[in-house]
This record gives sequence, C-alpha cells and structure tokens, in this order.
Amino acid sequence: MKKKITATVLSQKEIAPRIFDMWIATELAACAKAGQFIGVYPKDRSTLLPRPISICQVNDKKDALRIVYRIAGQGTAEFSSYQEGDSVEILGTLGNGFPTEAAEGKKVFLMGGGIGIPPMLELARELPASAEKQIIVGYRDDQLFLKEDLEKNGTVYIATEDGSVGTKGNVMNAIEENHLQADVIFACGPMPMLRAIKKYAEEKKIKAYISLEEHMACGVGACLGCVVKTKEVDHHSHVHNARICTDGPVFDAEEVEI
Amino acid sequence: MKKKITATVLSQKEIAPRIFDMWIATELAACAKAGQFIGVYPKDRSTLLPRPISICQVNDKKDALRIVYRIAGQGTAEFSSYQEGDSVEILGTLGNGFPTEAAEGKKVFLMGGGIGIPPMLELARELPASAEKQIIVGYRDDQLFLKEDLEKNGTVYIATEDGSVGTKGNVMNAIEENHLQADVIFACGPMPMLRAIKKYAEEKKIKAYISLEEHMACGVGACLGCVVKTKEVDHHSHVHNARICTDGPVFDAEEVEI
Amino acid sequence: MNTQTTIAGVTFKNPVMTASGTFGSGMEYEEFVDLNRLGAVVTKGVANVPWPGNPTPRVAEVYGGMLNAIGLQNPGIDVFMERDIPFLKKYDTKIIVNVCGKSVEDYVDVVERLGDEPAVSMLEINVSCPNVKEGAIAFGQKADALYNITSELKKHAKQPIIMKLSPNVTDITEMAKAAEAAGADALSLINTITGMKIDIHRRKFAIANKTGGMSGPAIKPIAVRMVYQVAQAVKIPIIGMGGIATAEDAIEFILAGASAVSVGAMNFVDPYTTVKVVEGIEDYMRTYHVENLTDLIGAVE
Amino acid sequence: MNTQTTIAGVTFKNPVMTASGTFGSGMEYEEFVDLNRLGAVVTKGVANVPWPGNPTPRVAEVYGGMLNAIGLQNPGIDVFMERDIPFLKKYDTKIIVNVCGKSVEDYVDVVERLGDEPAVSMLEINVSCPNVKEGAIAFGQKADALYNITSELKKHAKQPIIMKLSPNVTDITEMAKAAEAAGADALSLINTITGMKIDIHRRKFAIANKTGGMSGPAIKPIAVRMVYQVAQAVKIPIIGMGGIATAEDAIEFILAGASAVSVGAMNFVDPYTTVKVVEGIEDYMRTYHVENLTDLIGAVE
Ligand SMILES: Cc1cc2nc3c(=O)[nH]c(=O)nc-3n(C[C@H](O)[C@H](O)[C@H](O)COP(=O)(O)OP(=O)(O)OC[C@H]3O[C@@H](n4cnc5c(N)ncnc54)[C@H](O)[C@@H]3O)c2cc1C
Ligand SMILES: Cc1cc2nc3c(=O)[nH]c(=O)nc-3n(C[C@H](O)[C@H](O)[C@H](O)COP(=O)(O)OP(=O)(O)OC[C@H]3O[C@@H](n4cnc5c(N)ncnc54)[C@H](O)[C@@H]3O)c2cc1C
Ligand SMILES: Cc1cc2nc3c(=O)[nH]c(=O)nc-3n(C[C@H](O)[C@H](O)[C@H](O)COP(=O)(O)O)c2cc1C
Ligand SMILES: Cc1cc2nc3c(=O)[nH]c(=O)nc-3n(C[C@H](O)[C@H](O)[C@H](O)COP(=O)(O)O)c2cc1C
Ligand code: FES
Ligand code: FES
Repeated sequence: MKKKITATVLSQKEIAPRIFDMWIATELAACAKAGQFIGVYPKDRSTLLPRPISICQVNDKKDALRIVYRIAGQGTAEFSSYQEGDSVEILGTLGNGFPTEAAEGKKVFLMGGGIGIPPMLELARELPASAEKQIIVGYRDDQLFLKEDLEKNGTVYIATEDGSVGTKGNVMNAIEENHLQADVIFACGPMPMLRAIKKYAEEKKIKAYISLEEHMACGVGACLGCVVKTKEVDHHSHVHNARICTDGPVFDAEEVEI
Repeated sequence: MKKKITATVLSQKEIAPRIFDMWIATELAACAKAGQFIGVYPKDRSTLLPRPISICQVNDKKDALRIVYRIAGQGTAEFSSYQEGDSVEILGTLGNGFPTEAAEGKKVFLMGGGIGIPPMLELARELPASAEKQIIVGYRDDQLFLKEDLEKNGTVYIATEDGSVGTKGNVMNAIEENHLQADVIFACGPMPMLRAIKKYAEEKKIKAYISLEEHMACGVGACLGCVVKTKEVDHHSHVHNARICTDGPVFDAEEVEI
Repeated sequence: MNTQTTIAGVTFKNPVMTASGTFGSGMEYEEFVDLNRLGAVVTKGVANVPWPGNPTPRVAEVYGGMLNAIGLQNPGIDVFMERDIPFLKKYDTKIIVNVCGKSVEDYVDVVERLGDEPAVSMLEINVSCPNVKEGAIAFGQKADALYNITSELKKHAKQPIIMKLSPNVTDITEMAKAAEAAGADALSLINTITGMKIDIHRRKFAIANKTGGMSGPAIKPIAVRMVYQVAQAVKIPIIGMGGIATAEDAIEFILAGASAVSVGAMNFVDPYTTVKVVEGIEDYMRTYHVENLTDLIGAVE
Repeated sequence: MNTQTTIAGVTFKNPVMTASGTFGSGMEYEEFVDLNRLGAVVTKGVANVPWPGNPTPRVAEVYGGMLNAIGLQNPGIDVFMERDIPFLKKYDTKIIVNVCGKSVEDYVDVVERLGDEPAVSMLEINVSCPNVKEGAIAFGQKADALYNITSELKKHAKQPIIMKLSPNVTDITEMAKAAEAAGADALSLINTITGMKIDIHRRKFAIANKTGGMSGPAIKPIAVRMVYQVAQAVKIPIIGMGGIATAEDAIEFILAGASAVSVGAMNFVDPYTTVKVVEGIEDYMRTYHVENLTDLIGAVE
C-alpha cells in the first residue's frame, strides 16, 4: 500500500563531500524492500515534485529507513539541512525492487556505481544466505562511502576513477582485474555502466537486473513521464514503453533498450 | 540609507489571539523612527514580496526593533513560527515617519485602531516631552495588546467594538465620551477610522497626520504600486498620485483624498 | 448544503474532477483516493490506436510547476474500453473520457466507439496538446479549425462534448465562441502553456522535445483570467483548471465562472489533493453559509 | 574574459539591464546598487504627457510572482528629460528609454523629443502593456499593427529602436518577424502575461483593474520558450526577460538566444539582484572557460 506520510528525521550526517546519510523513522519501512525507492518532498514550495531516492537500508525493527544521497540541486540541498527531529514528507514505497529470489544458490554480482551504490546495501542484506555475494562498487576517488557497511554483507571489490583505491577505472575493470564470475547480476549506477553490464550479461549469457533512472513527476505510474523503451510491448500502454517508477526501476536487462 | 539585511529574532510571543510580538536584532534600528516600516521577507519562495510591517518600538540601544503583527495570510503565518535565534530578511527602514516636531508644546491625540496600534507606541516614546499625549486606541474586544506599554508613555483611552472595555464603539466615540481635545492628531488604523479623523480634523481646523496602507511591491518608490490620490500634483509623477511607501506612509490628512 | 453541479444535463455530486493525463484512469490513485468522493474522473487522452509518445526526458520541474511533453502515450481505444472503463464503472463517480487524435477522422473514430458505452457521461476533446507535432494543437489555435472539428464531432457524438481549449492563443474568447457556435456542450480550460527549460551546465534542453507544457500553481493566475474572460463571452458551462492545489484555488475558479474544476499536476505533489479540495469547498460553503454550490459560479464582483 | 555584448551597434559592458517599470529611473535603487555595474538602465515607460495610471490596488502577489496594473503612471517626457536623464548621465551605464503611448502620434512625439538627447542609447517601444485600455496593447497583438507602428517610428527615431513584444499572442514569431520586417533594430521580450487573482473571502478582484500583468519566476519557462522561438525566427538581437532571479536564469535566456537580459520583478524581492546576476555570469564564464559572453548567445543544443 503506497502512502504519502510525514516521517521524522532520526539522524543525518555527511559521509563524503556532498553525500549525506539520513535515517528516517517511518511506518513505510514495514514493507520496504531492496531496489524500491521513496519520493522525498522539499518543503520549499517553489519546488514541488517528490525527489526519487533509493532505499539504502531498512532497520531490523522495520520502522526506519536509511537513504544516502548526493546534493544534486535545490531539493537535495534542502534535505541536507534537516536535523534530528525535523519532519519530512515522503511518498512510498515505490517501484518493484530487486527479484532477490533469482539469487538463490547463485554466485552473484552486486554492482553499484556512484550514487547507485546505496541500494546495494539493502540488497546485500536481503539476498538469500545461499547466494555468494560479490559486491563491486565504483567511486570517483577515495571517498568510499558505505564501504564498511557493505563489507559486513559480502566480499567488496572497489574501483575508483582516479585509481586512488582498488582498480583504476570502473566496475567492469574491477571484474576483469579480479577475474570475477557470476551467474546473475544486480546493478544500479550511471547509464554507461548499465549499458556495459547489459552487454556483458548478454555475452556471458547470464541474467542481469538493472535499476534505471529517469526524471519523474508522479512516481506512481500515472503521468507516463518516466518511461524506458522495452523489447516487448509493455503491459500498460502497449507501446514498448514501460514506466520506470512502477514497472521498474529494476528491469531484466534483456527487456529494456537502453 | 536603505538596506536589505539578515536580522536575528530575539524573541517572539503571541500577545493576543493571532497577534504576535517579535523583537529582532538589526543595525537598521540605528536610524529607525516612529511611523516608518520595514519589509519582512517570507522564506518560502512561493511567496516573494516583502510584507510591510510598522516599527512598534526601537530599543534604547538602538540595535533592535520590535514589530507587532496580526496573522493575515501566508507571510505573517510564516513569521509567527520564527523562534529566538532564527534569521529573518528585512528591508528598511522605509517610509517617512511621523513629523514629531509638529507636537512640540501641543495637546496631541495618538490614535490607533486594531493593527494600527503598534506604531503609536514608538511615536509616544519619540514625541517631545513638551507634548501632552492622549493615546486613544480601539480594539475589537478585551484583548488589549500593547496597553501596558502605551500607559507608560501617556494617558490611554480605550474603545472596544464589543464594549467589553472602555467606550463601546471606536476611537471617535472615545473622544466624545471622554470630552477630549487636541491641537494635533497622529493616527494609524483602518480606512474608515482615518476618514473619520480627516473629517474631524477639518471640522476642528487642526492638523492630522495619518498613516496609510496599500498593497506594495517594491517598498522603495520604484514600482508605483502603492499610490494614494493627493490634492496637489505629487512631486514624483506629477499626477496627483503620491507613493505611500516613500512619500508616506504618513501624510497630512488635508493633502490626501481617501 | 448542496455541492452538486450540472454540466450539459449531467449532474456531478461535487465540482471536483481530475485533469486529464494526471490521474491515469484512476487506477494508480485508487490506493490514495476513494474515487467515490470525486465529481468525475477525467481519463488520460485516448486515441484510436496506441501512441508511443515522445522520447525522454519527458518531464522537468520549474518554479511552482512542471513541464511535460509526454506526447499522449496511450494504449488506444481497444485496450481502454476493455480495461479502463470496466475499472471505473466499479465506482460511484462520473466518467469523462479525454479524446485525442491527429486528424478529424481519428477523433471521430474514438468518439463513435465511446458512443456505445453508456457509462461514459461526457467526452472531453483535447485539441490543445502542445506536445504532439501532427494536427491536434492546430485545431486549438485557429478559430475556424476549432469550429470545424467541433461541428463534425457533434454529428457523431452520443455524449455531450467538452472542447478543451489551449491557452496559447491571443484571444481565448474567440476560440470559446467558435466552439460554442459549433455546438460544443461545454468548455474546459486551460491546457498547459508551452514552456522551455535549459540545463545551463550541459547546455541542453531539459525536455527531449525542447518545449513542454507548463502546469502547476505557477500558471493559476493565467488560467483564472482565461476562465473569467470565457465566462463573460459564452453561455455554455466551463470546467476550470490550471494549478489548483487547494479548495481556495478551486473556489477562485468557480467565482471566476467555472461550473466545475479539475486538479492536475498537484496530484503528483499530494495524491490526496482532490479529496482535500472536496472537503475544503464544503468548509467554505459552511463558513459563508452558501446553500448551493451553483450560487458561487461566476459570483466575483 | 569579455562580458560585452553589442546590440544594434551599441556596446554594453555586460548583458544585464533593468526591466522597464521595475527600477524607476534608477534613483530609487541607487542606494542599493552601484548603477555603474549595470549594462544598461531601462527606464519606466514615458509618454508625451503625464499619465495618472490605474486605481489601487495595483499590485497583488501570486505564486512565484506578482500581478501589476500600474497603468503606466508617469510624469511625461518634459519632467523626464529634465530630471531623469540628467540623473542617469552621472553614471557610466547605457540609458535605454522605454516609450509608451495611446496612438502612433503619441509615440512619435516622445521618440522625436528623445532624438535630441545623445545620452540616450536606444529606445524601447512598449506596445505590449496589458494594463492600459486605449491603444497600446493592440499594436502588440496584431502583426500588421505592429508592422505599421514600427515602420512609422523608424522614420522618426534617431536612436536604434527595440520593439517590446507581448507574450499574450498565439505565435510570437509572427510578431517578431513583423517588427523585423518593419525595420526594428532589436526586440525585447517578454512583457507581462495577463493574469487575474480573486480574493475568495471578499469575492472581489485583487487588482482594481480586474486583470494585471504577471511577472516573476513563475513566468520564466514561458519567456525562455518565446526567446528561443524568436531567436530561431529572426536575425535581429533579442533582450530577454521574464522572471530572472539569478545568474543561472540569465544564462538560460542567453543560451536560448538573448544578447542581453533584464531583471524585473526580482528587484523588488532582492534589490541587489542585478549586481548578483552580473557577478554570477562572470563566475559561470570562469568555471566553463567562456572567453566571450557572445559565445553563449543561442548556444543551447
Ligand atoms: C529510482 C531513482 C532512485 C534514485 N536514488 C537515488 C539515491 O539513492 N541517491 C541519490 O543521491 N540520488 C538518487 N536518485 C537521483 C535523485 O532523484 C536526484 O539526484 C534528485 O532528484 C535531484 O533533485 P534536486 O532537487 O537536488 O536536483 P534538481 O536538479 O534541482 O532537480 C530538479 C528536478 O529534476 C529531477 N531530477 C534531477 N536529477 C534527477 C535524476 N538523476 N533522476 C531523477 N530525477 C532527477 C528532480 O527530482 C527534480 O524534479 C535516484 C533517482 C531515481 C529515478
Ligand atoms: C505601511 C504598512 C504598515 C503595516 N504595518 C503593520 C503592522 O505593524 N502590523 C500588522 O499586523 N500589519 C501591518 N500592515 C499590514 C501587513 O502588511 C499585512 O497584513 C501583510 O502584508 C499580510 O501579509 P500575509 O502574507 O500574511 O497575507 P497575504 O494575504 O497572504 O499577503 C498577500 C500579499 O498581499 C499583501 N497584503 C495583504 N494585506 C495587506 C495589507 N493590509 N497592506 C498591505 N499589503 C497587504 C502582502 O504584503 C502580500 O504581498 C502594514 C501595512 C502597511 C502598508
Ligand atoms: C503529465 C501531464 C499529462 C497531461 N496529459 C493530458 C492529456 O492527455 N490530455 C489533456 O487534455 N490534457 C493533458 N494534460 C493537461 C492537464 O489536463 C491540465 O489541463 C493542465 O495540466 C493544467 O492543469 P494543472 O496545472 O492542474 O496541471 C496533461 C498534464 C500533465 C501535467
Ligand atoms: C510593476 C511593473 C511595472 C512595469 N512597467 C513597465 C513599463 O512601464 N513598460 C514596459 O515596457 N514594461 C513594464 N513592465 C514589464 C517588465 O519590464 C517586464 O517585461 C516583465 O515584468 C517581465 O519581467 P520580470 O518577470 O523579470 O518582471 C512592468 C513590470 C512590473 C512588474
Ligand atoms: S513518474 Fe509518473 S509514470 Fe513514472
Ligand atoms: S511599493 Fe513600489 S512604489 Fe510603493
């Protein structure tokens, strides 16, 4: 059940330059799952639309959510000023989430690039114990936000654009350098990374589930703002255009044309 | 010298239902005088224009201003939520202020109606000692905000619409009932009150200085939004339309057509 | 207290509707809103065949509103009749179907198909979508073209028709009069205003289509003005929209001359907006002792 | 780094100007802004004789902007020449005088008087004020009327003339082309968009004139779109305006095709806006290594 509710900020800290880590107390945590997102509303009324932000972690009691976000503009700048006890309006939970059952007994890549890293944390926590978790994350530099949290949930491989830590380059370079292999991939990150993963998965004939981004208005499937081209006719509009906010954001890489 | 500056809220309290009393620390206090006003900017950017609010009091050190305002809409509602230590953007000081020298050695009425009462306080403080101050204030009911402050600065006569305190009726009724007399009048309040005062002063052949209100945009005389019809050609546009924000808000009642 | 309003013989329990394209066919908002509370659901525009719409990005935020260039993506009338109409029939609310097309024939096609469906109370004809290159908007920006398509549709329509006007015109009353003269049963306005946003860092258009239709609170004063002007110029009823966020906004449109109102982009900002507007109108009527909603229509002095 | 921009042979030190009617003749903002920092001061509209303007209330706030119906109150050209021009001459900035009138003769009158004043660099002709009943706006909403007045004024004007276009038209490019064909040296756009606000508690218009011209950030996407469209349609330079609050906004207009920009209603919100825009443009040029401001004009892809 989707809702718009008022949540309370539990904590907020800057974990890397311009990257913030915020825990919020909310009943929406009860049914939140990895790969889903919430819409966060700025309070300043000159800017009205909800900002889609991935769920980075659900606490064990399932009454709080963690989000990790980069200041990208007016909305995220406002969020970064919130302090413990402040209220925040959110819409959620949105989107389909990762199909964690597909990892049962499999060797898995969890691949995150930049601000696509946060959802990998909750995913790593939710994947079945039978899955062998190889977490491959790409950063710009040595600001390795979420690294410790990820390490508690799998083996972590790091790539940095500037080569300061781990493999110099991107997550694909890290796979190569570490001779890694998988039966199934889960990924979130910038479009060039997702394209590379789609290609890689096709070549290796393995499944890849990728989480996509698009500018959104409603977040609930009504406005048709956030579509991605699909191979097959989509079930909603029947025009090869699936809605990222509701049919996604996670898609089988084979099904989308990116 | 007019400025737009960031001031700090020193205190705020609700002194009558929906009427707030706020002290702000600001360098603008140094040259503030009775009858002038400031423009207060809401923070929410859906609402952009400064709200004109009269100066109710200047502290003795001349580094803080007091304003007393009624919640009338979105802007004033926002202001009422400010707490000690919050910042607030203000533009000031604006307007001409009352010609206090005109009270020298005279019997004076200081007449305030409703939310026109606040400027009477600073005026009572600034009038020359030689003036005999009769402060006549009209309220809706027994919520007599600022009464004690006024009493420290002159003899106070009260009228209430519901008759709960003092004269039942308005400030004109209070003059009558108390058989008061004056050589000069200073007044601020709703238009019907100011019209009555203008008429009264004409009949009695005494001077009346009245403070007018109009919707404003710039507050500094540039937009020509806030004009009042004048008897003589105005000095700025030469068309019998003076600017309340700069040529006023205080006018010689004889000079304006209201 | 009677909140009913009647347009072209159709009576709505209250004047609050959903603006086409902002509420799907209600399905996506069913989780948030009890659709029984609404005066009507106005559906997303439907064409005779499926339309893929425009490339992305299709939406962008602007000060106090948004731009969209969805390009009328829709599954076509077949899927719509099979899926959306039966869904909406479950609810005690009126159904208004928004119709789009590229040629007069396209529109006629859809209008005829909908004629077989008595559950559909009215048809709203979108001749004003600024985001579709072919046809459409031209009908909405030239009085004679609007006259022609309106009278052609009137020949085929079984339900009353509402012509949805574009604000991107010099004189909206000229368009309103043309639609009225051609037999339109009602008018709805405004559709979105053409706007543009440029990302100065990438030096690219924020919307793939370059321009997009602007909606949201920022456009409200323009919409209220047009509703007022049209209400002075024609006798047929008006459905007003453009930036409605609160009951106060809705009442502003009604005082300006609208018989009903639609909530559009604000559904995205607060999915409960429609119901809040319904409740707020009731509060206003109670506060000011207004017996019939219809007493408020055009009551500005 | 060179922030200069040239319009019809006149070179401005930077592209930032004041929008007519929002800055007086600079006198009221002299306390806040060093006028020497501005590309130009564009003055409040001046007519051949004093105009009293409209009744109050003349201004009202709306979401993200304001409505005004000042009605072009002004002291007439005599006082203007004696008081405002000498004041502005003290500063190292260009002077552009905005001219209004009710008939072609009125405009010609003012244009001729200003011809004697070499300190005035350009004339901006306001044919688009929506708040004056007689004449004026009609010139701005009909292409042939605009053509006629432009060519008539060109016969009399000693300075280059800028025609200021109204956004309240179906197709702004048609107007722009008419002005260009008639010999206009430049265009400025947009003037305000006609809007309305109703006080629902008093059931009265917020502005005595019923309608007012809308300005401020809320209208920016419409203004940017129009500047882009006009830049595609004509060769003469454009001064862009409508809701500019920041350097980012100004750059958006320049990328869309404006050779200069004006700050209007935002002067009221922050009297330092113009100078902040000047400085912000310099920062942007530094960050993106833009050597000449002119490289940015129309550079959106
Ligand atoms: C499904 C999904 C999950 C996301 N998860 C995260 C996350 O966990 N952490 C994080 O830092 N970022 C995430 N993003 C990106 C995030 O939504 C944008 O950075 C944010 O919306 C920017 O808002 P702003 O007001 O700061 O920027 P502005 O540029 O001022 O925003 C203007 C408008 O554009 C939209 N917008 C801008 N950038 C994006 C973008 N990249 N994607 C979608 N809309 C955008 C905004 O929502 C807003 O409507 C996610 C995006 C999507 C679609
Ligand atoms: C010179 C002057 C001095 C004033 N002094 C005081 C004072 O000391 N205490 C006090 O409570 N009020 C005072 N007022 C009235 C005060 O300005 C308004 O109540 C206030 O602007 C309302 O703003 P809002 O956002 O709450 O209301 P909204 O109705 O949301 O305001 C919308 C717009 O209308 C304008 N507006 C609304 N009412 C008025 C009004 N009566 N006069 C001018 N503009 C208005 C607002 O400034 C704003 O631009 C004064 C007005 C003037 C002109
Ligand atoms: C995302 C989106 C999609 C829209 N789709 C349609 C449509 O299919 N048909 C139509 O007639 N109007 C469409 N509109 C216009 C709205 O129905 C409405 O006229 C306009 O948005 C103004 O109202 P608002 O400001 O409340 O959104 C759409 C608007 C938006 C924002
Ligand atoms: C109070 C006010 C007065 C104006 N007076 C004039 C005028 O005299 N002549 C004119 O051509 N435009 C006038 N305008 C229009 C502005 O110059 C400008 O075109 C418009 O406001 C859009 O810019 P903005 O959104 O930055 O304000 C006026 C605008 C305002 C707000
Ligand atoms: S954001 Fe509206 S459909 Fe996805
Ligand atoms: S408010 Fe602009 S002139 Fe007074």
